[in-house]
Amino acid sequence: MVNLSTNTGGLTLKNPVIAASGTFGYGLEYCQYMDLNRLGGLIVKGLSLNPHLGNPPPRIIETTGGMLNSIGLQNIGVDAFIKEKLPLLRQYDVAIIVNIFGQTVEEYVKVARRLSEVEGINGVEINISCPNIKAGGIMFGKDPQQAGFLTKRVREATPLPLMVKLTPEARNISEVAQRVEDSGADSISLVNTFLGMAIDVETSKPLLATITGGLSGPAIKPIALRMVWEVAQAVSIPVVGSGGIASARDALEFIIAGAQAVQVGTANFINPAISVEIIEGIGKYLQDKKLKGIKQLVGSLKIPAHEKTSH
Amino acid sequence: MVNLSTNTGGLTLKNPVIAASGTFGYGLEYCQYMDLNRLGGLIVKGLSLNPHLGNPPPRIIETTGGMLNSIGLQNIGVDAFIKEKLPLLRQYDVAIIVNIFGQTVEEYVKVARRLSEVEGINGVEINISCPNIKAGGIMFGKDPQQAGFLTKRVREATPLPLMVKLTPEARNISEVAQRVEDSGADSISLVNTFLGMAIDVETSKPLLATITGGLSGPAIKPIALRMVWEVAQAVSIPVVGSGGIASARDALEFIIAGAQAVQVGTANFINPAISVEIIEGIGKYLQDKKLKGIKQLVGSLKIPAHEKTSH
Amino acid sequence: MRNIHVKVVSNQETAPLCFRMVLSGPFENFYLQPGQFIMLRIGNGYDPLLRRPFAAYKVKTLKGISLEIFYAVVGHGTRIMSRIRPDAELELLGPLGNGFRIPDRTTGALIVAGGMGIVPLRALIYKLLDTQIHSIHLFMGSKSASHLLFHKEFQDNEILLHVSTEDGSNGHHGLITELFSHFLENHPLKKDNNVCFTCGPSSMLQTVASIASRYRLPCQVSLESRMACGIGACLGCAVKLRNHSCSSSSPENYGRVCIDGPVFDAREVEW
Amino acid sequence: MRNIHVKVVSNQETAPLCFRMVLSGPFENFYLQPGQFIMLRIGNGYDPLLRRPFAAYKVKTLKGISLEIFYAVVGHGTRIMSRIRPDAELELLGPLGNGFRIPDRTTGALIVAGGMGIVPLRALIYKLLDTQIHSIHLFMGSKSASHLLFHKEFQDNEILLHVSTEDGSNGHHGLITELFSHFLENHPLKKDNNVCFTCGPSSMLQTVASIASRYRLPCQVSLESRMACGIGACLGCAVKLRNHSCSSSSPENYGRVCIDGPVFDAREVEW
Ligand SMILES: Cc1cc2nc3c(=O)[nH]c(=O)nc-3n(C[C@H](O)[C@H](O)[C@H](O)COP(=O)(O)OP(=O)(O)OC[C@H]3O[C@@H](n4cnc5c(N)ncnc54)[C@H](O)[C@@H]3O)c2cc1C
Ligand SMILES: Cc1cc2nc3c(=O)[nH]c(=O)nc-3n(C[C@H](O)[C@H](O)[C@H](O)COP(=O)(O)OP(=O)(O)OC[C@H]3O[C@@H](n4cnc5c(N)ncnc54)[C@H](O)[C@@H]3O)c2cc1C
Ligand SMILES: Cc1cc2nc3c(=O)[nH]c(=O)nc-3n(C[C@H](O)[C@H](O)[C@H](O)COP(=O)(O)O)c2cc1C
Ligand SMILES: Cc1cc2nc3c(=O)[nH]c(=O)nc-3n(C[C@H](O)[C@H](O)[C@H](O)COP(=O)(O)O)c2cc1C
Ligand code: FES
Ligand code: FES
Repeated sequence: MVNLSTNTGGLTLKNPVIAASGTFGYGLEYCQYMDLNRLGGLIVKGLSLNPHLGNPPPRIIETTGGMLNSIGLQNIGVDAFIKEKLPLLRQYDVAIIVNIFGQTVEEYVKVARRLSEVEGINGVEINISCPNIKAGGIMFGKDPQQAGFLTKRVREATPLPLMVKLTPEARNISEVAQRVEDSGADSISLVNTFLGMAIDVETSKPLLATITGGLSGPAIKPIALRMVWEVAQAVSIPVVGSGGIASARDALEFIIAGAQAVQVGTANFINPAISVEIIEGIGKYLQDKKLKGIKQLVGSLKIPAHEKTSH
Repeated sequence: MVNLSTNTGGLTLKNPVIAASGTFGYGLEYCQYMDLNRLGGLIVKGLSLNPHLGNPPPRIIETTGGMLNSIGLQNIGVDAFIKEKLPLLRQYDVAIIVNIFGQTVEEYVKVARRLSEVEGINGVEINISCPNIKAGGIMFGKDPQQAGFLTKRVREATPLPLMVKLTPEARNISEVAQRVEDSGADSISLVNTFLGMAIDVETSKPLLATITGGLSGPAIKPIALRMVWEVAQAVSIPVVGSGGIASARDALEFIIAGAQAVQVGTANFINPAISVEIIEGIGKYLQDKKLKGIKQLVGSLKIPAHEKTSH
Repeated sequence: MRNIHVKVVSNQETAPLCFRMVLSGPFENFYLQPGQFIMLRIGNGYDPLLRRPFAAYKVKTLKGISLEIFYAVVGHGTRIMSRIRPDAELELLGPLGNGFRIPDRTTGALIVAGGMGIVPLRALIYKLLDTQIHSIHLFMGSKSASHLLFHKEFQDNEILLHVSTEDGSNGHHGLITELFSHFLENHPLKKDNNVCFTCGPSSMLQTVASIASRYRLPCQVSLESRMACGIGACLGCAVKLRNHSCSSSSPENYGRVCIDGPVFDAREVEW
Repeated sequence: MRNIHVKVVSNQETAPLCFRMVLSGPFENFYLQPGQFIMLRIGNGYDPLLRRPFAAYKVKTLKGISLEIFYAVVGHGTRIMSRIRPDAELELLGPLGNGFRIPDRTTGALIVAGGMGIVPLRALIYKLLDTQIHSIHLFMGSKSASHLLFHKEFQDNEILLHVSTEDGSNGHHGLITELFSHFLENHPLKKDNNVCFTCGPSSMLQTVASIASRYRLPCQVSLESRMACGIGACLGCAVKLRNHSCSSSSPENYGRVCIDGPVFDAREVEW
């Protein structure tokens, strides 16, 4: 048997496939379509201190190979999550990671602290990369200094394994990653969505009520993969790759580029059981290649000789 | 009859559709498949002072809704172009724009000067955005100051209408655009390709010999459109939009977002006559909407009321 | 609620740009209530990327139980769908959402359908007839006579048909809401036991809802929204609802068309 | 060289993961030389995005002239292609590239085909036979017996067939290049008038080219490369060639497989 387990900084996962925040609801939405126990981990929808209304519709639009969303982090708030969702979710044998955001550093800190007080949460993912809210979110993720400061404060507030989710809109994503590492993060996840837009030419109006939204899905995979490769070289804490992963091959590309684990987002909408198929595909690949485990694969990209010399 | 003509800073085009550099060869490659006279304009493959060998193969790989390329600006050099290609190209009634690049500012200046000495060239596009060469190219496009300096020097070297092509990898594309405007550019084109990569999981090798390459095609359209919208608001010279345009609707989105004209790139590979179909589609749209010309459409995006107040 | 593999039996244009697609698959224990829907994956690649929502209807054929959908070609996804050939294999998620509810003691139904909105309402009509509710007024509007779906089928039935077309090629020349409003004005109803059911373009639904409320007629609207997941996870299909709960400070909140709907009580919706 | 609309007549698996697709369309004045190719747009959407290159062959059917292609399912595009149903409409660009050249006074041909490489060589064989060149040795290698295309067809012909399979299920157990090399060793040829034509995996082509050069046998290789445009515009299909021109300072340059090839003189290629 191949060993699919992996470690993302203080958190051991039974396999490297994690359902991405915002694309998997509170997890429970999917339990009719797949076995949650199969997942390496599951990241719930971004939570804030208080319930969040989200943005006006229309909130999504399909683009070629991808989709734009401007959900705006609608959520029931950290307390309702702990009361209503967590007890049900805890019954599954899966790492539960909570994605958090705030409009201020203080709000992030409070949510992280609140989550640390309860049983059954295996990790926190700090979202400093949502392009769909006006205050907070991506503001912290674009600037290395702010990202570092926020990470540090949340680090002080919680002993839970801390993953920090970066935005591809950062001016220099490797620099942000390094600052986040230095500030005490246990792992780094990337990428969140790219800022995009679409227009209805019949009405000359934007197709999203908020004009712009976040682009996700297979369309962004080549850029996401390149960024993961770069960041994996820039930091020494584990990197969790995401952006357009929709098959075992996609996941393997990220792992070979240096990711210890991957997040599957938009692909859950295309096929609610895709994560399980990806896990099985990775297992089969390791078996075919006669590899003992994921670790042998992480960062195993073979650089052509002519490129090695010129870099 | 609707009037499709438009102006891109010192250059009047009979319609707003321009074939993008590097996707249309030296123009002549397409003359069996379409009537070059129909095009608004045509930008030839990036030219340098001396012939350029380009990168080793494999140079292209398809991704979802897009493609990565690492051609590396292979070209016959400005002199061979003037001698062998221009005389043939000049016989068509189409604006001929020459895309130029160099490894140094001096090289850009020399190529621009050389092109100004001959008849039949209607404009120059400065490529400060190619991700596929190690020196020059994108180096100049990422930094506002360098972009401005280069533009200024080329501006001094040629009286030809000057279009500067920006990279989406710029840390702040609107800032680069403003600097380029201040330095004397007649128009700005964007976007060039995004840096991406792909891995062959069977061999653990990159699928491009240069590891990374430029992502183009419909996949990038939402991001490109958002950038064109932003830049069009930031500058007052004409903006030429590109990135994933493959239909009249796509082109119209860019025009509504603020582009005076558009460039069609990767779509030429999908259908060599796509530009003509786009021109016809734009004409039909204007007719259906009872609009007299392109100008009424440029930048006509209707911003929702709630977004106007909060910006 | 499952993800199942189905096969295209046929896919033909029945009205201009309106197609009927018949699917075969393991539909034995597939119970669809009128108003519920399915999400269909169109093709095997990534274009279109997301599944598309459609009302579906179970039909018995010689070969067993099939699923029938009727769809209009309105954009990129449905255009590609219209080119699918028999024997193609697709993936189908469903049944999804909450359908129409027929309250106990309902004796009559007023049904208002605009364009493709007739599709889920057709299933409702048969259910009403099955439940021995025979006083059914169907108000059916479309662009033109050729776009009137199931028109013949309904004429042969015992339901009372009111037709309008925007171009006047059949029935009332104008909007179906005009006919509906006019009817209510002239035919006082025993309101308590009548229910209004409606599906169609959003502007029509809004008008129907306000007419129904004027006559204190309970009204169920089937809403549409762009969807990504169809199962309540993405929050993409949000619709503004009036907030009845006291726990929240805001006077409104967002419901999910896919799982809280697509059928809503018209009074819940913040138009 | 045109972009034409064609219709799928049939699309069936003839060997494991190898399909034969027949296309109908305006092929009257469509002249394809052996070795030339077409670019086929697979589907109407953007997945796959780019056209795929295939060798094609004109066949006469009851309904007129059709085009026949044989393709192996090797990746995303060909997988989607294998699911296309009859009657689907596709777009086709062609004929493209430079095919095999039969030099004047050729009297014999040594043809080495690896896997799907047989497809363009089959057309060449018929052309050779038409040109009254009857001394044809065909060396045909594949993974296994079930992957040997046109095997029966060639057996019925007057050509001399040499077969190898990697699993030994038919003919020589091993690589076709072994058989080819062994044959040349034992059968001295009148080299001047023999030509070697080869198509298959790149490593095989390289071996064939070096064997041919050892025996001073003129050799034409049909290369493969990923293509975007197929018409010489994108420079994506580059292959390294030896530079014969003196104008350039570099000892090598890049040729375009699509328009400078796909058939090259083996000596031109910088392997
Ligand atoms: C619960 C539900 C049931 C439906 N049942 C049917 C049905 O039985 N028959 C039928 O023809 N259609 C039905 N629809 C609408 C159908 O899903 C859309 O027409 C289809 O998804 C459009 O896909 P497209 O790619 O062709 O359009 P796009 O190119 O995505 O858009 C084209 C146009 O269609 C509109 N549109 C796109 N998606 C939706 C959507 N989900 N809902 C409403 N409008 C949309 C857009 O606003 C745009 O104007 C239903 C929708 C819902 C939500
Ligand atoms: C001139 C020419 C003629 C050809 N004729 C035939 C033919 O008659 N029958 C046939 O089965 N195939 C033929 N091919 C190869 C065929 O084009 C590829 O197998 C096909 O494009 C793969 O598409 P895909 O999306 O399934 O593969 P991808 O998913 O894109 O790739 C899968 C695998 O196929 C390889 N591959 C992809 N594209 C090409 C390519 N253009 N050339 C070579 N290898 C490629 C990749 O390296 C990879 O290993 C020809 C290629 C060329 C250049
Ligand atoms: C509808 C939607 C909602 C999302 N919500 C969140 C969120 O609440 N928090 C977060 O960190 N990321 C959120 N994301 C981003 C995803 O988690 C993921 O990082 C991104 O979509 C890229 O991966 P993908 O291409 O696999 O979807 C959301 C994405 C989508 C499509
Ligand atoms: C194969 C290829 C070669 C290109 N070569 C050049 C070039 O020489 N100079 C340049 O400025 N842009 C070049 N580009 C970028 C295109 O002109 C265009 O800006 C980009 O592809 C985005 O547009 P698209 O999505 O419509 O292709 C090239 C793009 C491709 C795909
Ligand atoms: S479509 Fe995803 S929540 Fe409704
Ligand atoms: S495929 Fe574009 S140049 Fe050959």
